[in-house]
Amino acid sequence: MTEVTAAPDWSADEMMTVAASRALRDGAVCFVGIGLPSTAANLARRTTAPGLVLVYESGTIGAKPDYLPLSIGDGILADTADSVVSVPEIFNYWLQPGRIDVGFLGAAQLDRYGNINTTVIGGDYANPKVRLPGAGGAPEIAASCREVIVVVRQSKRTFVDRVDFVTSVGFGAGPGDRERYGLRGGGPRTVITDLGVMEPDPVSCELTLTRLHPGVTVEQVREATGWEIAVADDLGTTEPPTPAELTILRELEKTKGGKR
Amino acid sequence: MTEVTAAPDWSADEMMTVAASRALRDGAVCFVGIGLPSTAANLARRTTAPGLVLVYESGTIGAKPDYLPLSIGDGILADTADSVVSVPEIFNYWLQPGRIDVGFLGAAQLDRYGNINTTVIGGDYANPKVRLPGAGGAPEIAASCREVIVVVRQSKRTFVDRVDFVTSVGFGAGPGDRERYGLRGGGPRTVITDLGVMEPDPVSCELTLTRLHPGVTVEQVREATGWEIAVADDLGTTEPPTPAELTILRELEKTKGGKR
Amino acid sequence: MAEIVPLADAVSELVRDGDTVAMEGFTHLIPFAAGHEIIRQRRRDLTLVRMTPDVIYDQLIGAGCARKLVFSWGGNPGVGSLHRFRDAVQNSWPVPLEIEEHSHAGMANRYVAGAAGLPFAVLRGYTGTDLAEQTETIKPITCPFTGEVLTAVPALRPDVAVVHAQRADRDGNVQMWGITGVQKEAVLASSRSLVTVEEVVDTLEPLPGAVVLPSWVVTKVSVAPNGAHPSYAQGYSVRDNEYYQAWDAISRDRDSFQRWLDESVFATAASA
Amino acid sequence: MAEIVPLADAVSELVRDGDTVAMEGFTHLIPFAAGHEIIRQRRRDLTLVRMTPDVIYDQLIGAGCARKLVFSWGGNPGVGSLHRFRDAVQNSWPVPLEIEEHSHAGMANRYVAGAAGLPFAVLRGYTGTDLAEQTETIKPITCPFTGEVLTAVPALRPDVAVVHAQRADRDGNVQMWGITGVQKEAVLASSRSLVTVEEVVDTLEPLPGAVVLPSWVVTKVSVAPNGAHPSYAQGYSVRDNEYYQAWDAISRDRDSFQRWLDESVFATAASA
Repeated sequence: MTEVTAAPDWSADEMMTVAASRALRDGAVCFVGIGLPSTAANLARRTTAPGLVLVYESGTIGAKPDYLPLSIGDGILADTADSVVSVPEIFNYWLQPGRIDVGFLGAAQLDRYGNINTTVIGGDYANPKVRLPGAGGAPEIAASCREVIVVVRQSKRTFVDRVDFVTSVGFGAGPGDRERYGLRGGGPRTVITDLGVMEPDPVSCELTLTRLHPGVTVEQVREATGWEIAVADDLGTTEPPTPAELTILRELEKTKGGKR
Repeated sequence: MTEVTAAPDWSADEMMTVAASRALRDGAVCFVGIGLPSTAANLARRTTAPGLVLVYESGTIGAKPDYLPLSIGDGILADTADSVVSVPEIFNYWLQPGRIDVGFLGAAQLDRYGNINTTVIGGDYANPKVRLPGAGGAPEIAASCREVIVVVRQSKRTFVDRVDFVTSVGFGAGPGDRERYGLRGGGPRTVITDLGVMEPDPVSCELTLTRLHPGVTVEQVREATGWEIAVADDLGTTEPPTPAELTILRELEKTKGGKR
Repeated sequence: MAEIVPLADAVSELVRDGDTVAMEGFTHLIPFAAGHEIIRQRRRDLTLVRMTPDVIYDQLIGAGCARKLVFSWGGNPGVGSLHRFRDAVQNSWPVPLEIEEHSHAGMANRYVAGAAGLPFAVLRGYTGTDLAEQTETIKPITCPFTGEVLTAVPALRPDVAVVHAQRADRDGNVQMWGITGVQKEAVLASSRSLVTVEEVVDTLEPLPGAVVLPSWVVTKVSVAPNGAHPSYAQGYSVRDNEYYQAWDAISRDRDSFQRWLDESVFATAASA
Repeated sequence: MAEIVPLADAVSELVRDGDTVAMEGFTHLIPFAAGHEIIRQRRRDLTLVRMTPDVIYDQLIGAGCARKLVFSWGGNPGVGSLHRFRDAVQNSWPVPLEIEEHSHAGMANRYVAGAAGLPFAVLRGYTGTDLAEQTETIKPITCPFTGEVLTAVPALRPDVAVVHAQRADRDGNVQMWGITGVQKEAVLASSRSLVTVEEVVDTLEPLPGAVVLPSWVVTKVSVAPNGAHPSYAQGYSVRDNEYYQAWDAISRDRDSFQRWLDESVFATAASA
């Protein structure tokens, strides 16, 4: 393990993206949302998982973009895909039956059971304090993928005890809820933030801090979490980004939307 | 009207096909089965209905074959179609919603209410005397097209009082049955045989002889029909095939399956 | 058979006050030119249907064309929030906006049911979410063979669908390619349809991945070159990412939005 | 990822006695070579699923491979009846054949439900027909929004799907074009799949109308040039209409069928 000195040459966001890219097994089929998930998945294709299959909800299956798309429907995705199908088909034939190994989600709010809110914050549904974009593909990604990885910056505003609105189900109110709801995917396996990594406790399903990114303390995580977060006995530390990972990631970011 | 002499220079089958072709309005969208319907529709495209849109259940929409296909899935249909869609799509998006003007069906048995049997004859379903091919696309063609044209050779074996098995619904047991079953298409509008033309009575829905082909008598039709067939007061006579129709039809038949 | 007419005429004939209008295009081929024409013709009380009411519906909502939005994701893709949409939901400005909210899978299946002439569609979706409680058009349904409980959503049957495509031929057959989203379903589900195209050509050469809408399921075709801008038309244009970013500032404030409306929509005429 | 193996090995590994097997191809791309290999390996007690059990299933049924047939149209297209199918249904020769009979629309939707991971599909179909009374897998279902009664059919979930395609690449991605029928749905609905192809190529060039099955949803690919004969593979071969006509005489009589089996199937080996 690299010893971390005072000023690492990478940012917390870069650490988060690199950690997310490493969570992707080579050859896995990955349903990718835009933003961090897409960056992480495209980084993985260039580092640890060259055989990763990228599926975007725009209907592009096996997209191999040579730059970072800015939307889930950039032309480069259709141009490089093995197959482009309609939006109904991508949800009905590809996501719903459980063919996708990994779903990659973000969150405006995330709670201790990995439930996700991207709909409304504060007030009630009819009169919200903040109206968010809504569900998109997330509820069915959360329901149907073999496993879900959540990538999100950690703060008390985001990591709440109970989400204001369940847009996408993690473990509901705890053990057994996914089965009760008839959800066939495995639910959140990993939550990766700018501070560390959380995984659901195998018994309680509560998100438990299992790894800190280099230089981050448990105290920092506690302060950025809206519930008393459990900490794993064998708490680990993430390997810092390698120079190769950083170089490729920064190159990728520069190409966003096709700029070169 | 042409006067018919002893030996016309056309066969009863040719008269039937020509009459069927004339029943197709220019610009109509026509769901075509193989055999006589396909011949009639392709004849119509070359004579009275150049703008006829041919849809085959193989998924070929707007096919413009330059010879007579031998099956509903000949390559020429895909090659010349405006669009080739999957078999589920042709049934779900194109036939089921009632977009098709005319459905063209054959029959092994046909009864006085225009119900069609292509499943089993004699015995019972589990132990039939004759096992026929079955339903194919016919039940939903009969249910959903704005109107149905049946083309079939007339005989007591085929024209029965009650079909042994209802594969495709005409008017069921009489007035109101289509509505009761929730069928949204109009049902059989015309039955065209080698002897003449039958149409459902607007009140009783019973097939009524409305036209004789040249040289055919009412008595011949009665002898070829398994029920007491009603005869229209204004019984007409079909115009015989024109030389142009015959020439084009015979040319077409020669090209069946792409032979030239 | 589809008639080829100028865009202003097509909108005037096909889109009426109070209509349910589905403008589709999933990131690609978004019918912005037609949307601006609807604003220009000052349509009111529309029920706007769209999976991703991004910038195009932010503009229509801000212009006061809509009384209701049926949708599954309302954001400015790659940028952030839709400020006009938020202002309407949170503050009823310029008019109150009723919402009917679904997931992408639900919306896609609602179009499928509409295109297929069925009253509803079945999917695995919504279970355990709070959406199922807020949206009346989400109901359980039991499989008659297995007893399993799934989710039903009702068909979408818009009065008019508006989409953009790359080309049409002179008979009004329409061809689009690249990411074709839910446009075929939207057109087939709707009573009427308007397709804007980059150009009209003599012959639609078959292309990989192309979807063809036969003329007999399209009501009107209008030529609107670059009519998907700031989104794109594969083979004709690229996405104008700067426009999406600039929209954030323009739309954040009611006055700057109003200025944009006056200058960029009302002061201009449809180009075809 | 799909493995590219000889046809005899693929059939031996993927098709087991008692399996439910769907061999699809709607007039075009019918997997005859794979069918003959299944006969050659003397599989028994198969439940054969196919919308149009034409000559290919007449051969499998006559060879005694099947105990049940799930289908919607059993004829020799353009020629007439299937004599081996008739003999099995009417006289239980060579073994009794149970049948489960649907319409095309019903079968297509059963595959769609299977591909979509749903237990059933909804359609407008069967009402008023006698099929609805004979077939247990046809049931009414009520729309939870409108109260309208429609028809439900259960998903097809075959153990193995067998289809023929024009090409695969070396990674096992499969490409087919022309009339592609219900093959995508059949492959996606099944637990395992075998695709025979005309050839393996380095790169699958995009083609108009092409359907691509990614390698990760295909189990095995086998090279079987002309493997759709007597049906055809668009771009590679044309339909052998004489074979279909000749089949009428061959299949009419048990002895001549048996001779055909011995000479044309058992005495030959899979070509790849």
